[in-house]
Amino acid sequence: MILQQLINGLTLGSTYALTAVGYSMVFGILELVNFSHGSVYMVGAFLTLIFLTSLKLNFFVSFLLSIILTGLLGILIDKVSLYPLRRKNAPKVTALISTIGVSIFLQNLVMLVWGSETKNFPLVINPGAVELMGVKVSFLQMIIFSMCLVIMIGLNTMIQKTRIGKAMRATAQNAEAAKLMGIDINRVIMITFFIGSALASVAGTMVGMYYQTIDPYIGYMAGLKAFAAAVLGGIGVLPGAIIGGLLIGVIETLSAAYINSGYRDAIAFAVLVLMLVIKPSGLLGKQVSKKV
Amino acid sequence: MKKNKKMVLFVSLILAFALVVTGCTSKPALEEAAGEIKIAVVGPMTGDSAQYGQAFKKATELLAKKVNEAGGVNGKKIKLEIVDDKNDAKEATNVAQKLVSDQDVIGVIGHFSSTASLAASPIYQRAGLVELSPTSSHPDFTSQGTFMFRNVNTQAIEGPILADFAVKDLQKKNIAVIYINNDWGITAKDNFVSAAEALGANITAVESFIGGQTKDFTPTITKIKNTKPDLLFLAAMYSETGMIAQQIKQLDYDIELLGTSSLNNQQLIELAGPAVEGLYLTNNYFPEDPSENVQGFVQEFKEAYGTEPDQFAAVAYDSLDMMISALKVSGPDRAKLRDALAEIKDYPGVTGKTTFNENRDVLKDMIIMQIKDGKFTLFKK
Amino acid sequence: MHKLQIEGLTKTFGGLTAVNNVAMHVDDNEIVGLIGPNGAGKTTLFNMITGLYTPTSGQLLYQEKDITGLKPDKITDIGIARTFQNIRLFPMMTALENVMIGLHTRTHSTMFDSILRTKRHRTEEKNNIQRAMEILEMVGLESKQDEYSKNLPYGEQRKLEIARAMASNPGILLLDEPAAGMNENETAELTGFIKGLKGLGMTVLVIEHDMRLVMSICERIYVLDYGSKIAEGVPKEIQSNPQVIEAYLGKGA
Amino acid sequence: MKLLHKGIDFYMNHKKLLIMMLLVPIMAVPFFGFSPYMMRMITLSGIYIILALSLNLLTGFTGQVSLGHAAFYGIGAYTSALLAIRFDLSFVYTAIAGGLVAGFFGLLLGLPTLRLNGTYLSIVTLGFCEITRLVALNWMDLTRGPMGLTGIPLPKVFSWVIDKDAEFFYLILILIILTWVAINNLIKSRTGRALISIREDELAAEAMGINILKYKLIAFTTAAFFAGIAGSFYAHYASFIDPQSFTFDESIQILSMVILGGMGSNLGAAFGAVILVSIPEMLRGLQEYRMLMYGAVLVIMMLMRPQGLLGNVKLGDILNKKPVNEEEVSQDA
Repeated sequence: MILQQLINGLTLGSTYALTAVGYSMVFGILELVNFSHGSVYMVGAFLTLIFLTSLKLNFFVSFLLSIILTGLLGILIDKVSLYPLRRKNAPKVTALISTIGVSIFLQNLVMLVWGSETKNFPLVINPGAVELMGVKVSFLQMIIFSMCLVIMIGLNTMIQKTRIGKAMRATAQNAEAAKLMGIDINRVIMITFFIGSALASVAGTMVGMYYQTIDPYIGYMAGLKAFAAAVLGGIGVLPGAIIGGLLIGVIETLSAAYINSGYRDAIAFAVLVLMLVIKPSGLLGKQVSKKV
Repeated sequence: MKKNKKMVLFVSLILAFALVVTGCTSKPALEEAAGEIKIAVVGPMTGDSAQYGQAFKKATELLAKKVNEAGGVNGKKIKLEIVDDKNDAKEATNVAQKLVSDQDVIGVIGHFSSTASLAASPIYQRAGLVELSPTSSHPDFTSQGTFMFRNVNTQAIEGPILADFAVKDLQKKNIAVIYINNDWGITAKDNFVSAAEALGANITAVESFIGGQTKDFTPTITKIKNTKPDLLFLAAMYSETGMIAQQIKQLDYDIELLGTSSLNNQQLIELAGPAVEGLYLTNNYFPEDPSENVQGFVQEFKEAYGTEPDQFAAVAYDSLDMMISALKVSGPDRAKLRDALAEIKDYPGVTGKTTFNENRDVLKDMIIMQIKDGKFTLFKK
Repeated sequence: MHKLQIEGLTKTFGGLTAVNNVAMHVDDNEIVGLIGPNGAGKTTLFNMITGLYTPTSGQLLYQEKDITGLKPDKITDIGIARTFQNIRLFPMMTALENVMIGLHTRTHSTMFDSILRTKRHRTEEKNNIQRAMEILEMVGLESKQDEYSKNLPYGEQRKLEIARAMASNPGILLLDEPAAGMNENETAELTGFIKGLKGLGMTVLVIEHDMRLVMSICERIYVLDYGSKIAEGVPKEIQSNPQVIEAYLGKGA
Repeated sequence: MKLLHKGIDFYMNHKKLLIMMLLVPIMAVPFFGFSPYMMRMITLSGIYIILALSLNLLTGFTGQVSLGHAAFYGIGAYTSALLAIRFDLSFVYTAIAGGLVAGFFGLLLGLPTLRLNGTYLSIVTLGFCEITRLVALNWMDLTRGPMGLTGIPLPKVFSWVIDKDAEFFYLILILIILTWVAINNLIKSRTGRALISIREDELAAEAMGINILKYKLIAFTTAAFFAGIAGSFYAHYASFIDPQSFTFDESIQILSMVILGGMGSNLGAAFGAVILVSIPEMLRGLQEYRMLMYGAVLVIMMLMRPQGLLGNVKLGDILNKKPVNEEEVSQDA
């Protein structure tokens, strides 16, 4: 059973990781705890579903449309609720509350438009499974897992190698200096939000497909867990988000399997707290030395 | 100075906003003179249980419209006040306080969950206002006071019926249980488990999950699979049941499922399709029931909203209808309404014949249904 | 006996040695300068003396007591106070409150005293305000007591930071580039002010780039380059030391 | 204009007297003939004023952003509910016990904070909040889990049983005044200055001889203590508590009150509490559109006054005596 549970845990973990990567990236650039990310993830899943079922579009077309629209939604959220605060140099907690407002708004908007009941998410990719040593691994699980890796490697390459990636890193390190060096900060932030939100749509769609159900509240816990995963791995460090996500998924699954299913989230959070106490900047995060 | 202006603007905006909103909500009070009877319908209109509150709303608005078009109750129109409690105990108590303060409110249909109903009950009881919950099945609810009624079988009734069916009819000896960790789920599980054990069944595993939070059931299912049961009893709402069934299928696990009347919703089949094929459940409302009142209700509901009414809509419809028939006897008086309601006998509702016993509980006949070929079908009367 | 004695002090960051085996001392009521090109390790040395960095090796003695590795707040308590190269005042606190923070280690009322407004709290608070005002007067900021420190002009912020450090009644005062960003008049005023501190019996260790200021106030000077001490002596000696000149002007000058 | 200047000077000079005078109409609230519903909303606002004041000490003054304040509120509520149900203790004792137990957990949560900053601290407090709720949900023997604790007795102050709206009002008013005076006294003292200096510049504060760990622990413990007392009052007042009342959302709600009111302003925190309790109630008529509006209002409020209603504003500043430059109002929390 332990092997099967590990596979369960790794799959759950990769759904967290998928969400956490986008989260971590936005944080890395803006140092902003974006509580609307969970809701954006939910909207992404809904958009794919709506294109797929109501407009009867092809899955890949729906998926692509959802990615683009969700990305644009990310930009819109930034323009409406965060940009004005940045301009006024407002304290960061203000932005945090603002994103919470956006999150509540989006959740209820989706509920009003599409209803609050849980919806079926059709299985478009044939869910075959292989059996290895008595353990079932479905292809969907493998797709989700490899998707995580591909996105992580892709993003990392982009951030390390491309021009916009370099601009992102410069902005992350010192926005003022980056501005002086002629980097268009607002463009960088816009692209960051676009990519982060587009990734949320990818995550939402994949997770929706895996569980075959979505509802307007899936973003709440997913957002919290992604936040936890990103922080555990060292926020802003993309491979960290993957490791953090997988770790939380496995811990949660094993606690449900061997300790108590009621305490699964509590144990996951307890491990998170403990790890942060031992390593305050997350698993892969760099210890920032005091600047004097 | 510019800043001051902004501050003034801000404060006045809030004030204006407050005025508009309070203005909106207090308007109905002005129309009171027209001779209306105000009944409040309370449930989760927002939040993760909003679909149930929306079912309450749709069904009761449908009935109120019908009654008013037919001339109302003793010449007085029914005026519904739909109120949101987010299915939250604290909000529920706020709502209750608000409703008891409004002397025009004669009766309350609600709340949805036992938690909310229980939290609000002391306030209704103190004020002497009827709280008729269509769905709160926690055994303690009606013992909170003489103004608490329910229109649903308690789990003390449903649990043994289910256990009896599982052990005697299905001949299952090894049963696993998954329950939602709320007051309803716990009582449902407890009643089922003790009745099943008394009948000699072996409970192989009892696992809980947190509603609205747990989305991944694979560890629980894998764990249960290992205990080798031949039946899985689910004390859950239909949405989570759908998810559980899907994940069971995904793990390539084959097990028979049994659930409570909370699963009686077309949505379950839309949600999980083949994964819930063969699932057994108890029920007291069956949209395909050929009887006149059921078909009438289903037709009206379909015409108004385009969907088939579910269990929650049906039971809310019955609850309001019972309150209205009591109002015909009592007139718009809170205390008299209570007495008239308690007198109701053999009321022919869409959810079956209903009588309040001395504890203001109901005992409704239960049937067993099974999902077959993507449809709810009668299995055993 | 030296007031502050440093022996073999070394600090490495990763593979980089920021301060390398430095020995120096400061005597009572002395003004000592610490100079060197940018990146020579002067501020790192200050950070080790004040406990912000733990030395990789070496020893720090204050009045013959070993203070190596103590926490910054402990070290301030013992009697070493400092200012920062890039002013670190408390921006949303008034000038008076900033100075009163400096008095923290010299006062003792507890949170219960504050909540219950005990006699200890009231007398101490009264004395505190009086003492803080005296210190503000010393630096000529008494009229700015209620200004948020972030609203003060640059020069006054520098002064306020010195006042805050002085408030802790330090046995030795560490000033990190106090004249940075000041114009000539302000620098001259500052020079006079630091000289005045000696008259009050204070001991000062100062990092400064303004040579005129250093040469006119310091009795002895230490020179660091690439983390190592390359010279020490009275101003005259330092001015003519070829190694120092080379460090500042580069080889071949 | 001149008159206004004079008015403000008058206010500054007679602040205490004026506040006392303001207390008179507040004391008379139960005689205004408000409906029981209004009285309930007023009393609930009172509970949130205490919660916001206590979180303001931690977040507004000490600069430690906590997403877990509801946990202390819940711990206080459960502690006193259990003591009252099982041992029938007077409110005086259950409230103090609730405060102390919550304070103890505040101390525990405060311990890791020396090493953690910003986001990392926030996620630890968030985790703490979730763990507390899940323990309350699962520890059936102690808390009855999701069934909640019912039949919590009315508060007794020694032999006087509080059961009328007016009495509840005066009880919460007394608690607010005690909290306010205590926190205000604490802020305007050696300890309070140390706390604020940590918010302003932790490193400089340490260099000025402030023991960071000690003062952060003071802030965490004190904030938790008062939140526990608020929870204690809530338990007796509502007579029913369940884990659902102390979720992460509740923490966010309290934090929003502090931010909306303006961090580091006690009056602001109180305003924030009243506004955010009232808005969802005023919006109740909107039914399913209610939370949609609430989300929008939250965003609009932040955009219009990022520094909060009374944040960084001293009344004397209002008449551009000392203009506060908006561009400069940046202090990272």
